[in-house]
Amino acid sequence: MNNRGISWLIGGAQGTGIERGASIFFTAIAMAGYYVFGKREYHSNIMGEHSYYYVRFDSKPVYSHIEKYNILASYDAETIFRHSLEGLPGSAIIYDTGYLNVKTKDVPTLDKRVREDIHGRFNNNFVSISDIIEEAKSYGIKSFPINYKEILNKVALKTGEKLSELTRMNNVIAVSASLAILKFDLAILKKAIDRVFKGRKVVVKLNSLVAEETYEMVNSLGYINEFNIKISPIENKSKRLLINGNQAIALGKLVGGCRFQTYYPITPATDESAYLEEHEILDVENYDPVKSEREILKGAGSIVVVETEDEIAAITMALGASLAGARASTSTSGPGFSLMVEGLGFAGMNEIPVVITHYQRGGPSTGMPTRTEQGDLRFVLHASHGEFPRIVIASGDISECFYDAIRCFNYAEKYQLPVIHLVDRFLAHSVETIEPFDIKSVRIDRGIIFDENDLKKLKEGGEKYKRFIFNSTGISPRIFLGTKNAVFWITGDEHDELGHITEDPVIRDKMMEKRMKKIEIAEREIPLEEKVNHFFPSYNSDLTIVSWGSTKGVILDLIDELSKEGYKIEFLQIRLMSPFPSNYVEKVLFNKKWICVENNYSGQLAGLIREKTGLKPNNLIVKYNGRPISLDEIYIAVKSILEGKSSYKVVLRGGA
Amino acid sequence: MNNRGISWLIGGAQGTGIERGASIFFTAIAMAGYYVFGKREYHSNIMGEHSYYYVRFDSKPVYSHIEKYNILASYDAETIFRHSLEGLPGSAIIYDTGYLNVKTKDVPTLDKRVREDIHGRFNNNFVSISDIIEEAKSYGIKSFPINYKEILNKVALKTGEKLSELTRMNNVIAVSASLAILKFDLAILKKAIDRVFKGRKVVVKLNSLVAEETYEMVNSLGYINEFNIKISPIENKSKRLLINGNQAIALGKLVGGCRFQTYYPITPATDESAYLEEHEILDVENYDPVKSEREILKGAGSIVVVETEDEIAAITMALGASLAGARASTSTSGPGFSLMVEGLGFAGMNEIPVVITHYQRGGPSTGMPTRTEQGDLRFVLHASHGEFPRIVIASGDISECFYDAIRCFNYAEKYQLPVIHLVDRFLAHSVETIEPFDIKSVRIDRGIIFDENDLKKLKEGGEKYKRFIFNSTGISPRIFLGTKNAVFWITGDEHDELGHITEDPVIRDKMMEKRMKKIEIAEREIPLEEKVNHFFPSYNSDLTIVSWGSTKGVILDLIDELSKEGYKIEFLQIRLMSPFPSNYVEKVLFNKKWICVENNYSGQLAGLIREKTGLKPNNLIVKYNGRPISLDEIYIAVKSILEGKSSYKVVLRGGA
Amino acid sequence: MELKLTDYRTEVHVNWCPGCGDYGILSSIQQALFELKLDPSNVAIFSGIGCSAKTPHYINAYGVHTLHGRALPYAIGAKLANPELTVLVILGDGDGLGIGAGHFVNAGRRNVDLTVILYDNGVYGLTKGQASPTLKLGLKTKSLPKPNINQAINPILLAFASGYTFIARGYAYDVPYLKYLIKEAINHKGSALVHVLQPCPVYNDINTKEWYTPRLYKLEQEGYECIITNETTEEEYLRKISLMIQKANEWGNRIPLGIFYRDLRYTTYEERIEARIPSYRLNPPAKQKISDPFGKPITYIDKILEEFLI
Amino acid sequence: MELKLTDYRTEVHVNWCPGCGDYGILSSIQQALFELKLDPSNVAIFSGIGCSAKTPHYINAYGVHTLHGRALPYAIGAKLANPELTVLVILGDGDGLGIGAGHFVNAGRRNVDLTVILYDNGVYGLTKGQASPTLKLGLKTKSLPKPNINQAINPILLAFASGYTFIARGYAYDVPYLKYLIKEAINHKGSALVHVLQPCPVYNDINTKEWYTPRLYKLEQEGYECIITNETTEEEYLRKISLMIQKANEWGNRIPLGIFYRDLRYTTYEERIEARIPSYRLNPPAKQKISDPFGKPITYIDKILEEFLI
Ligand SMILES: Cc1ncc(C[n+]2csc(CCOP(=O)(O)OP(=O)(O)O)c2C)c(N)n1
Ligand SMILES: Cc1ncc(C[n+]2csc(CCOP(=O)(O)OP(=O)(O)O)c2C)c(N)n1
Ligand code: SF4
Ligand code: SF4
Ligand SMILES: [Mg+2]
Ligand SMILES: [Mg+2]
Repeated sequence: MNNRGISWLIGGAQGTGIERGASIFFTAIAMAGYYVFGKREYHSNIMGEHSYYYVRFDSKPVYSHIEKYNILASYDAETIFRHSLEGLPGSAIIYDTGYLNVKTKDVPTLDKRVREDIHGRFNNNFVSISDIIEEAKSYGIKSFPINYKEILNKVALKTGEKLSELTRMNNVIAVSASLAILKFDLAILKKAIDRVFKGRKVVVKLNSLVAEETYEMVNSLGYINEFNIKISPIENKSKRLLINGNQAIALGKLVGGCRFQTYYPITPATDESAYLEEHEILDVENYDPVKSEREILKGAGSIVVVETEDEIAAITMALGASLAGARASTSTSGPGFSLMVEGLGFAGMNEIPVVITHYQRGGPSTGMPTRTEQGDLRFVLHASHGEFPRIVIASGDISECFYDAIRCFNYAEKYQLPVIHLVDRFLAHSVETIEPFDIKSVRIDRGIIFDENDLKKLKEGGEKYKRFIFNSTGISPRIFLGTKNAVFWITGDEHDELGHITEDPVIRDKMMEKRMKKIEIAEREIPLEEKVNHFFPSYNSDLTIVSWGSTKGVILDLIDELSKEGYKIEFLQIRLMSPFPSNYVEKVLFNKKWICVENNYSGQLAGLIREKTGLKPNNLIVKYNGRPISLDEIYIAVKSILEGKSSYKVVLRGGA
Repeated sequence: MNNRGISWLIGGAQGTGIERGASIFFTAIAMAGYYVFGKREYHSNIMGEHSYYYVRFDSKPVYSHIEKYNILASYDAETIFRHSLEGLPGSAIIYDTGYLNVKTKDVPTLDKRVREDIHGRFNNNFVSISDIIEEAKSYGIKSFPINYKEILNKVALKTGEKLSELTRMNNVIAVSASLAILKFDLAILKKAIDRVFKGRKVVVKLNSLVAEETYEMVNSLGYINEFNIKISPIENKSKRLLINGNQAIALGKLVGGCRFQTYYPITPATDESAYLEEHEILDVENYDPVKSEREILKGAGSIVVVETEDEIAAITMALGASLAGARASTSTSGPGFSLMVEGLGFAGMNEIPVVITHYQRGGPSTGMPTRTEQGDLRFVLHASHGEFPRIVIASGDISECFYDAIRCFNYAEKYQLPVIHLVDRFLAHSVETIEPFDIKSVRIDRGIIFDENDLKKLKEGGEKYKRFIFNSTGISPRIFLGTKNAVFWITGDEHDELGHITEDPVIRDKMMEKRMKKIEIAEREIPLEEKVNHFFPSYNSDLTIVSWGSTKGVILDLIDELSKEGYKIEFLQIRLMSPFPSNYVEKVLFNKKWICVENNYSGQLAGLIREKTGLKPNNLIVKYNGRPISLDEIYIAVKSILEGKSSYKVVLRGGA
Repeated sequence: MELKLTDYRTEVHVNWCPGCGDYGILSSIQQALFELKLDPSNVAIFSGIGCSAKTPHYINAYGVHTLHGRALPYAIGAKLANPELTVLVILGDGDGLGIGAGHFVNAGRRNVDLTVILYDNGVYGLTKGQASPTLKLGLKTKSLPKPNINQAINPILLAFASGYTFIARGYAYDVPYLKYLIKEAINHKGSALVHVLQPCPVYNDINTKEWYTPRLYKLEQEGYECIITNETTEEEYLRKISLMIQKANEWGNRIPLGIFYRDLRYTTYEERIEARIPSYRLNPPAKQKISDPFGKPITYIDKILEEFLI
Repeated sequence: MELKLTDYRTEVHVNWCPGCGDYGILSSIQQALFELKLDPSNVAIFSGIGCSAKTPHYINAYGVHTLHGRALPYAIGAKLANPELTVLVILGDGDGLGIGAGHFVNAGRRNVDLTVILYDNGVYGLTKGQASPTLKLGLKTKSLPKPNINQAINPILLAFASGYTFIARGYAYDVPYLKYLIKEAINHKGSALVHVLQPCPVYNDINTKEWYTPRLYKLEQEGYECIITNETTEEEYLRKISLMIQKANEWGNRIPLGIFYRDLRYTTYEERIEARIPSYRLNPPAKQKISDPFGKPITYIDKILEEFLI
């Protein structure tokens, strides 16, 4: 294995099993004991447009991708047209010989720009796959032609299935061929197939057969010796989770006690809600303090997931559920968040806990719905008119997604305010092998809530329950709609302690201060480790990288490489965007050489840091073409910064 | 006249003619040659809650209010309960003797907080108007009791009108009595009545009669000698405009060529749209270049004003009209803007000119709909997901409202982007005597637009019209829907030059850069005087005040006072909030002692300045109780800063 | 302790204009709650923004005064999280059928068990009398500079097309009858609409008390009844619906009040959730325990995690 | 130069799934424009977001692909600014009746002269098959994990309740008939709805071609006609409307296509504006000159300013 592990890419038309194929691949690899990182790129389209899945794996953890492949697994022509030249020296293209005569003009989904690029390379408007393969060879890329039809024919013969029914397994041929040239254990591949198809016997059998036949074909063609990488299983002591961001957040919500989720379909947030809906019936533990035993109550819990008519209904319905006492949340992406803005302000004004999981995607407007970006930081920080407290936390990887999802509800209920969990398309759809969740370490804190007995006592003491009472803690006890022995009122208008409308300037000031002070309380109480991850702190680092969100992985991989070259790199990953940990950040960055890395155009975190501390980075690395930052491109960018050869702003442009 | 001119306040229940009464008063005063400043305070309610109108006037321009009155003109009890103690020494309370026995408990609209305050003062829960009057006297405030009913009786006798019909003229009694004790010319008052009632004969006659009778009554009671201020007419060479912000903006839009306005009713923006609707039929000049003559074409122009079903429709409908070729705009306030966020992003993405006039009001959420605030700066700067260029301009006074309204359309069309005109409730509803608009100085610039002939040429040259063509100027020529010889496409998705969807990373980068660069072009091209007003620039000022928007007036009045005391105060009013004039601001503030004054909680401009320049103010003066900043309170605050006695953040809390 | 009518009132000063129809609606609601002997602590009243929307502050029950047009989704969220609540939703005509029309329509599809009371004064009261979606084409109220340029929405028809399973119309000044309708609506299982004709003496000088009084009559006085059940034949259904539409369209010399439509064929949304989640009513979202006494989460996901463990 | 059918096509690759009903709708629109001989430069086609919403990119006419649910207000703005445009509005069923329901309803009230084409596939196509507002209660398409929990909106009824003055239903695979309906809709003066039954073979495996084919029939084959004019008597009106509602409700073994409703009684919004602003059509907002050759504004406000001069 080279020092960046193995990169594998499978491409094809949307709707032809790219994801399935990739799942089989990375599941097999993970089963063999490797650390896996996988990411998906696809168009906003249901069928036909080009889609690909990238996997990198290694015997040590992998957090990012590179723009190059060791193996390109294809089963259509477009993948080859688009990706052929991304091969590392000595890499392999696996392809179906059936496509050799296909020309660019035969592929209507090839963007004009890509087509022209190819034609330009050949100075010719009729470029075929065989031309492309020849070109690749000239760059030292090996080609592994396979007759996919022959394999399927054999399977058809053996099983009696119709050939036309089998073509949808072309993806498995590409996967199997990849594993075959890696000399990968066929038995593990078959186990992976079984797992991915959840044991559906007929399907598993057919796919396994395809795998076998492909292995045989690759063997018979002697390809095994032509490719010099071998992947043998390695032993693991403990199990890992193979999971993506959507799923980790959904699980976090379940564990965190979210019992009401609303959503309006939107990429890339929907998958989370769909996952929750599939798991709407929950098992819960019942702790018997006498016997000190835990019992599992099957189906005793549930989460109600509601598909609303729009995002305005999604946020306001979640607020209604929260007022009734449920931990409630909604998940969305840019356009949806833009519609939730008014509801967000209402939550702030009325101190209603609610969690909005916001999956950033390529903007502005409809933008690039299936591509990634970190373009919404400033927006979520300032969304809605007027001033009110909010907490914004940005997760950097899939583990953080899980724990932060839980934390969000604690913040929301403890400080009685809206919490925005900021993630992105890249995290949502990337898959990683991570350490199992340490659920034992998790705590639930619902803040101050009065029940009917508290209210009875209050009443007996001759006192009225006041939803917005001014008290010494700064946070008024909540009660839920329907709690006996009291009622409350709330209104989006400025209000008195009872929740009735007031325009009195004195009460207004007090109420405004009560609300805004909560953000100071939160800033004081939230522990540092929930605010930032400070990696390799040092007083004499060569460089401090500051970043937020999903760039964490690639930066860690980068630092790993640079440290091998002797560089001392410090990394400040900011997690809590509001309240902003200004003091700590200022302390760390003062008088340092530091840069900011962001997946957006304008360097929003850099602006935020300057607003809060006055400090400005030495360089800004940004990327805004809808693709995540790759290890190879950031390596080059940071290297040139380290060598003093860079301009202030560096734009990364990698990705297909 | 004392050195802060004369302050007059009229109060009463909403719906009983407070505004009408005030109009008569300030119209009369303005007719007498004085400069007038008037502001309104009222509840979000149709009838019954307390409302008041404040007027300050002087022989030199007045831009602000003080928290005190010289004359309190009342015709109900609540006004006296609430405002009695705000009198300057020697000031006057005019009131109806009919209310003398009214007690606090008889006034249900008195807020609990105010009621308790009064009871606290008297240590008694049964305080009557006579108690209050006595108390006021003890502070040196004079009382002018008048039997309103007697006056109305006389009028009833003279005219045969029913007394019950006449009570709605109590406001005019209060106004007339005020003018009477000021020894003001009754003839001018009558002229003002005529003007305010637009010559509606019967009403004018009745009101004039009330005025006469009031004058007589005041005379007969000998009050004229008891009050030592006299207001005599002064000569003016030239006419002035007596106008409020809503109206100035509406007029700016008409002159600026706005031909399509959408709105959904919301305080305090609606008045502008209502005004436009009233003036939907327009006269236009036709210039005959041969004769070099201008002819007025009656009713040849028009503005279509559409009441939409919500603010989402308001912004998107305006965008539709803009695409068709009309200068289009919409006006709204906080909650409405919160709903326009998605449409705003679409305009940015598709380079559609549109103007949003945003009237800030007390927030967050529904907040204090009829109160003022500058709480939305950050919000409008960052509203909507993703990154796109926008221009934000904040007007500081009523004249600026007019010119900026026009400018907004020029910016919008020249740079093809959404422009937000940021004003507030205070500007909208304040009235001032200002210099007549210099319409001759105004220019209209619609940017680059191709017509059907341009398109024909293009076509003949074998070229396709591309809506988003990459060209050297950075700005692609627009065409309107329906223009012959071409078509275009647009989409909220990322798009190619033709406007078709693309997810190609290379085109994406180019298109993103094309859009974002426009903000740099605008920043370069917009002249400094449109970006800032820099008053009294100096290298050795005692203090530089930085502010934005409607605080301009009070700061100018403040500086006037402080300069008389020998202080050298510089004032940087920032007008262009995006693109932010960072360089100039940095140059001005570097190494200066400077403070920021804002009508919000968190000092949003201060944050913005720090983000853009790294500089932090020495002090921050804020106010967030929904009331505008008064001259007396800012005087105290700045004085104590000048004397080094102030803490960093100063909160102003004045206003009833 | 027996509850009194006054127990449904608050101390908040009612600041509607003199003569406003809202007073009658307020009384009707208070009396309905009183007569149904509902515990104020089990009633939640939602409203949007407008004069009408101030109602909850005047009623001693949980009062949630939300955003313009959004009362319905708030209410649905609360009801689904705690299906034991009695939920009332107050809509202004601008609020519910202008900015909130999308929620109005889509709420009909769900048939959540709640009662919508629509205050129809033909104008946007709190913003000073602009035409609301129920003002008829060409009318010029005193608050309008020009005659209304839009056709009117018929709330009865719109509710029918949207799926409301109970549709009635009351009149703000006929408190006993309106109270009766509200009680029926509360007792109905599913989404119920009570459309209330509400004079706004300040801005709407057309649809005034004087205008309404001679025109109003009660459907049941004509023997009208429209109840649809699973037993109703196709033919009967069509006959009933035709008559209903006819009555809904009637707006001239005679204007009907009463219950236009009751559809008993549909399950409520809560029942549909229960069909998916058997424990839903026993342990609804708002009532679920989510942690043990030490704050440890009690949701058991080990089974789910197997899908991911490798 | 005579326009050919191909002149209404673009070079953009159509990326709907094989077998999608959208192809048929696209052809129908192109053919309708062609047969009406409309200049592409005078046609503006608006859409929201969804598979359906990609349509404008495939038609050679001004194409405005807007935001999810918002096509109608964009279209209305353009039409009112330039009433000479022929305006088509493409709505998905989620787009138009879910998130866009408020605009759908309130557009009906205006009767702006435009044609709405509603693509009804029962699902949210582009987001992978969630239930749309037209999917019937209890149905479980292959894309749904559980049966649909909401009742369906009936677009014909909703359009009627909202005030659309032309309401028809077509079928995506019957191109000649759909083309005919679209032409009629475009020729209708006022807001016209063409509801199109559109199979989505990828996510909706219930309302497929196979399912529709045996059920569909054409209203006019039964002699059905429903035209309302100012001459229509009250009685006739009720009879016609009853039948219309009956037909609109028909959804089982037989499903009607055709023109359900034409109402010729209402002026268009443009006519109503013209009644206020006589110069409106001569000099509509989009066509007005606003400055002279030197860039000086030409709006003359001296008269207005007198109100303020003192
Ligand atoms: C998003 C938003 N837009 C506009 C407003 C301003 N607004 C307040 S009340 C109101 C109209 C209320 O009319 P209606 O719903 O008919 O209630 P009514 O006052 O007549 O009872 C409007 C538009 C608002 N509060 N929020
Ligand atoms: C505000 C907003 N919310 C959500 C989305 C995501 N979205 C894209 S397409 C779509 C549904 C489209 O369904 P439909 O209108 O039925 O059209 P179809 O794809 O079925 O033609 C949704 C919800 C969006 N683009 N914008
Ligand atoms: S404005 Fe009309 S609806 Fe509002 S309180 Fe007054 S009378 Fe009632
Ligand atoms: S998902 Fe359905 S509606 Fe969308 S293109 Fe495919 S078949 Fe057509
Ligand atoms: Mg109303
Ligand atoms: Mg659909």
